[in-house]
Amino acid sequence: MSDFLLAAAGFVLLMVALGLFRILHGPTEADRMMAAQLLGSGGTAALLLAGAARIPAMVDVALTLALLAAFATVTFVISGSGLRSGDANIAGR
Amino acid sequence: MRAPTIFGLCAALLVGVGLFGLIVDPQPLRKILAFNVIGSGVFVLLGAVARRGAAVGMGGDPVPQALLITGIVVAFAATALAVALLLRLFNATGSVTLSADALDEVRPDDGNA
Amino acid sequence: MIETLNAGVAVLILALAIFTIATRELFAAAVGFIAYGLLLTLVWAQLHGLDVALIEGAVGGGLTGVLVIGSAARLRGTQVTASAERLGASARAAAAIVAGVVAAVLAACVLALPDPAPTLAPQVAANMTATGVGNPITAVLLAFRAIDTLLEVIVLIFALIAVWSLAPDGVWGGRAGPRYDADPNGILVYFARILPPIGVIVGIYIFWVGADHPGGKFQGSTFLAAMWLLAARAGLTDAPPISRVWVRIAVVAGPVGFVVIGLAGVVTAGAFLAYPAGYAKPLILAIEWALMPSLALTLALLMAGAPQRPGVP
Amino acid sequence: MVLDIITVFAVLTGAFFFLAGTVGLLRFPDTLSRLHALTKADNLGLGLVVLGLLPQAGGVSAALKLVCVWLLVLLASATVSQLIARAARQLHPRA
Amino acid sequence: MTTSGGLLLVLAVLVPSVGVLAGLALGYRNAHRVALAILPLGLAIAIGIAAALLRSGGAVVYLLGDWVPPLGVRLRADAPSSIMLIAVAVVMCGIAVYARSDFGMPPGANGSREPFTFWTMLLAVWGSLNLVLVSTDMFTLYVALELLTFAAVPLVCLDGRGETLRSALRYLLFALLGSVFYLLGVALLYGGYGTLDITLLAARLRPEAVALAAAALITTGLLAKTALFPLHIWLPPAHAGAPAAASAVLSALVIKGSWFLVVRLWFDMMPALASASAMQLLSALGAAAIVLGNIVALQQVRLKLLIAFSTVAQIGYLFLMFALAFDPVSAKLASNGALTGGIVQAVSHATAKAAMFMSAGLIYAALGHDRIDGLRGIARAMPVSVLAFGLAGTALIGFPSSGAYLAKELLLAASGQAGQWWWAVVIQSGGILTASYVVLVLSHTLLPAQAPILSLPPIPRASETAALALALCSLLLGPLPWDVFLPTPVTLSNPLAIKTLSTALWPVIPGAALAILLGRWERASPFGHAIAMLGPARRAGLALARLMERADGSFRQWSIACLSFLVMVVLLGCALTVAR
Repeated sequence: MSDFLLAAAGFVLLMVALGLFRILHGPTEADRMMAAQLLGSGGTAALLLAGAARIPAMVDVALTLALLAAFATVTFVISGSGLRSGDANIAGR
Repeated sequence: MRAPTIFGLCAALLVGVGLFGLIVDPQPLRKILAFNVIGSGVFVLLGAVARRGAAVGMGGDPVPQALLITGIVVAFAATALAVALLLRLFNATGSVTLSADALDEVRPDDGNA
Repeated sequence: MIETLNAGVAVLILALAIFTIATRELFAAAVGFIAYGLLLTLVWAQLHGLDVALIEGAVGGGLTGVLVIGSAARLRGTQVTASAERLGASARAAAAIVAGVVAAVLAACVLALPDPAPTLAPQVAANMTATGVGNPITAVLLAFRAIDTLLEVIVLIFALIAVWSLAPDGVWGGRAGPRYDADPNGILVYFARILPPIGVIVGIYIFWVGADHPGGKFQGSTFLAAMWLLAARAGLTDAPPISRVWVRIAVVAGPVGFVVIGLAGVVTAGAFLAYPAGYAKPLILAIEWALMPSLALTLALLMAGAPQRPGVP
Repeated sequence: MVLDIITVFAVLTGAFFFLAGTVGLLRFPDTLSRLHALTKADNLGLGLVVLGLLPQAGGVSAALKLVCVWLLVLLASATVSQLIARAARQLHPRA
Repeated sequence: MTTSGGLLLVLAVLVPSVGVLAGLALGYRNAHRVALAILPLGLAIAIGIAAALLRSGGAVVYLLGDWVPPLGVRLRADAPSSIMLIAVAVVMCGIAVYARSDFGMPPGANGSREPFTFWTMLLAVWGSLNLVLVSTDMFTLYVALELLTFAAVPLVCLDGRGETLRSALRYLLFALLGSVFYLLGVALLYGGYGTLDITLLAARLRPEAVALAAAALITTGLLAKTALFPLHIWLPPAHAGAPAAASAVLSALVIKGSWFLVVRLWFDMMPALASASAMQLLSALGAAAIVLGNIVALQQVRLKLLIAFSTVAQIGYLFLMFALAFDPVSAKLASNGALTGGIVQAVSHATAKAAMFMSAGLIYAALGHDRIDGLRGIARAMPVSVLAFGLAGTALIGFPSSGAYLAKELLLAASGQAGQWWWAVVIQSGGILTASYVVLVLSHTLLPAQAPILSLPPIPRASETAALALALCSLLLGPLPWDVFLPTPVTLSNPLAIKTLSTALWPVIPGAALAILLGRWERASPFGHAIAMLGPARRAGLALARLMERADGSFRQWSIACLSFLVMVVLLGCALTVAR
């Protein structure tokens, strides 16, 4: 069973990797903003598959990853939108 | 190859990649990123060392793992300070270049040369 | 099977690092870096360092990433001037060669590390009962090497004073960063209302289990800081002016409590940072409780940056 | 044994959804449809993976935490994808 | 085991750090008062540690939390650290007295940014330096180095001008590169030997790949933080741009932290890893720093930059001992007279350089500038400040009663003993070069003013006195009973005997000649015509100086500095490995 889960983890990770480089490649910033979201779902899945059955505390790590991925995406959107939309809400020097 | 060896080698390469970025990229924020890549390389190396020390039912030597927690927080403090400094520099001067040298501003001709 | 997975994670991490360094655009580099930081948790998981995985995800991927992406947005215009200073091909080649040599030497060192590896794990295990905690890393951080933890908190405070000292003179004592306007109907505000409660619960949970399982004050306080930051970015709350007394008292309260407990050890247990027999666990928990709020506030204020606006509008 | 079969089946289905999501990311021509592929497929994939791991989790509380992870990701991606979509329109009206 | 007086080591670190916390909590106006209350306390603790050291005979040790290394962390003060503790405390007190006029508390409930930052960071530097001096744990030392850097950076950009912010950022980034390499070395050491304690490591280290690589990484990282040539990219602008009191802290004290660590690690932890070629390399860099730093100093237009480049050169002096302390018979570093010479030189430089920056600061405050060609007539207008500068300069050149003289004698004796005459040449020419810029500055101040200096703002007496006191300190270090603490295999003859004076002061004459040959002189000065007559010699001298300046300029570019950093790592690694 553990070999099967590891293989599944490897497969999901491969999918994440392929998707990640597609996203990072752009061309638009909105594409790049998806990176953290991809890791939030795919990275979490890989982490759970690789470890949850062996090490119970791995779920806590997955929880962290999921939460922070959401947090990072929000930051992407705020910073990324600020790039063009007149800097109104992030000016304030 | 065992996990510590794989990630130890990965750590060495991360340090190399980060160093290259630190040298060649003129944008200070990219240097800060590169510094963080080097730093995480060092941390992964220490993590590999910790994993090698697994014994008595512990998945790794807890001493280097504890050092890592301290090290990561210290690296964060360094990054926060560097970013704050960079933003202040940008606000004060409108540029972020590190290369302009304050020493070169006064260079009058030597009367006797 | 596990070897293949490990090699895959290592290759992915390296590829992301190279992307972060090599990509032309600042924003792309910052996004790549955050993905890199988040994926490092996988490395730590594979290396059986769950405490480290938690802190790396939270601090390395989360807080550092937000700092970088926020400043990347503000420094966007500087990319052109910066690329004018690009190095020539020969200098880049030299850099690549030297960096490569250093990496090769390191790799050789990794392969030359002794087998069996020296370890302090047995010593930690033998002495853990004296501390009463179940997580060996907590035992190291708050008993055997408690000085490192004390210094680490002090590092954060020094860095905070250093960041504050970057305030322009006119707004000294004021509030950090720009003021973000709340859009009452926006999805962002909605999100910033529901995520923080979850994040705070997770943070406190991670803190709570830290004495006996992976987790602890640093990991937990990072969550609190991140959630505060989210609320601030959505305009729901604002950074406090640094001239407020409560802010400064709250920042130093934790470390001062730590020092007091440490000094009490001189009287009660014969050494600075020693705990009298039988009281080790309650004292360690007391230190964690004292540090948690101070750490969360310090991290949040570090993220917020130097004062940029007067405290009183 | 039955539990193991459930695990294998659920995880395999989950992996398939991740494959579908990635194919969508690679093949779809514009940002919004890529976003669509990512959020729909990957969240389903994660859900199935979590479902498959439930029988392997050590106890009820561990299983509950697993479900919490999925719910959290679901909640986050529902809101976040809206944010990204809005940003995409704002930044690149024609993309 | 913990020895009597061990708790003082904890207090040496804790008292200034708690001072920072108190200053932060009590608020802006009180930071100043807290600092002034901590200063005498800190000095008393430093003296107490020295007394405990004399009583114990060995070293003062404290086990934190009563845990024994390798599990726990141990604090330890031996003779060099105890001497440095006292030196740091004395210089801190001097700087604090000096700074009261600059950073006194202005009215207003909030106080202002600069004084608050200055006083808290002054204590922060102190606490972290003390930690560097007494810790024996490689990782605690890493944290200590980071503390020191974070405390020093705000001092660099205290006034918030763009160019000082830029110097601060450069400093921070380069120092971070240094510390990350240090940490890399520490990781390798732990991986190879399973402990972080210096004493335990000393017993376990073998000259094998992991240890040698770690030694190269750690040493180079520390050199970057110390700003030894060619890694001095950050030092001149950072030290010259800060307010005078901050410059004094940075130049006199902060760089000594990482320097001390190089000394501590090589002499106490890895003396057996040393190789003749690696030690020659370290000292050769020191020699290069002396030549380049001094000659570029002579070319400076501004007094503070001149002093900053003089620091670059003086750092070079601090590394000459490595070649001389290497014992080829046992293939180890020996803690002999050369080490004493290095420590004395460090104390001497700390006091003299603080005094120099302080008097330069007074001059700047009075004139509103610090251009060297605008200093004419200053000797009459502000005699005490110029006297302080002059005495500090005399001490650096090596007047027979000064610490620098003792250091020079010790190093010369060691080079005679080792049969390495070339270091004697470097030491002597270093004296000449130092003399040249001291002569250059003093002769400008002594020249009659072109226009009468009408109204100088009042010069704060306490500040002048502090500068003078530190200069005198440096000048009178020689006769102190060093041999109580450290091996001192030379006897100083009567400092006022004609023979001693003449041997000690002869560098002034070639120094003056060099100053005339290489210095910047305006045509209108009384020497203008004489200088013009020197013709070809002067042109050759200036061409040499230009060359040095250009070399300095390119070494201080970011990419070249980083490249030389990495090349240094590799070179040092090779020197440690190959010639074994």
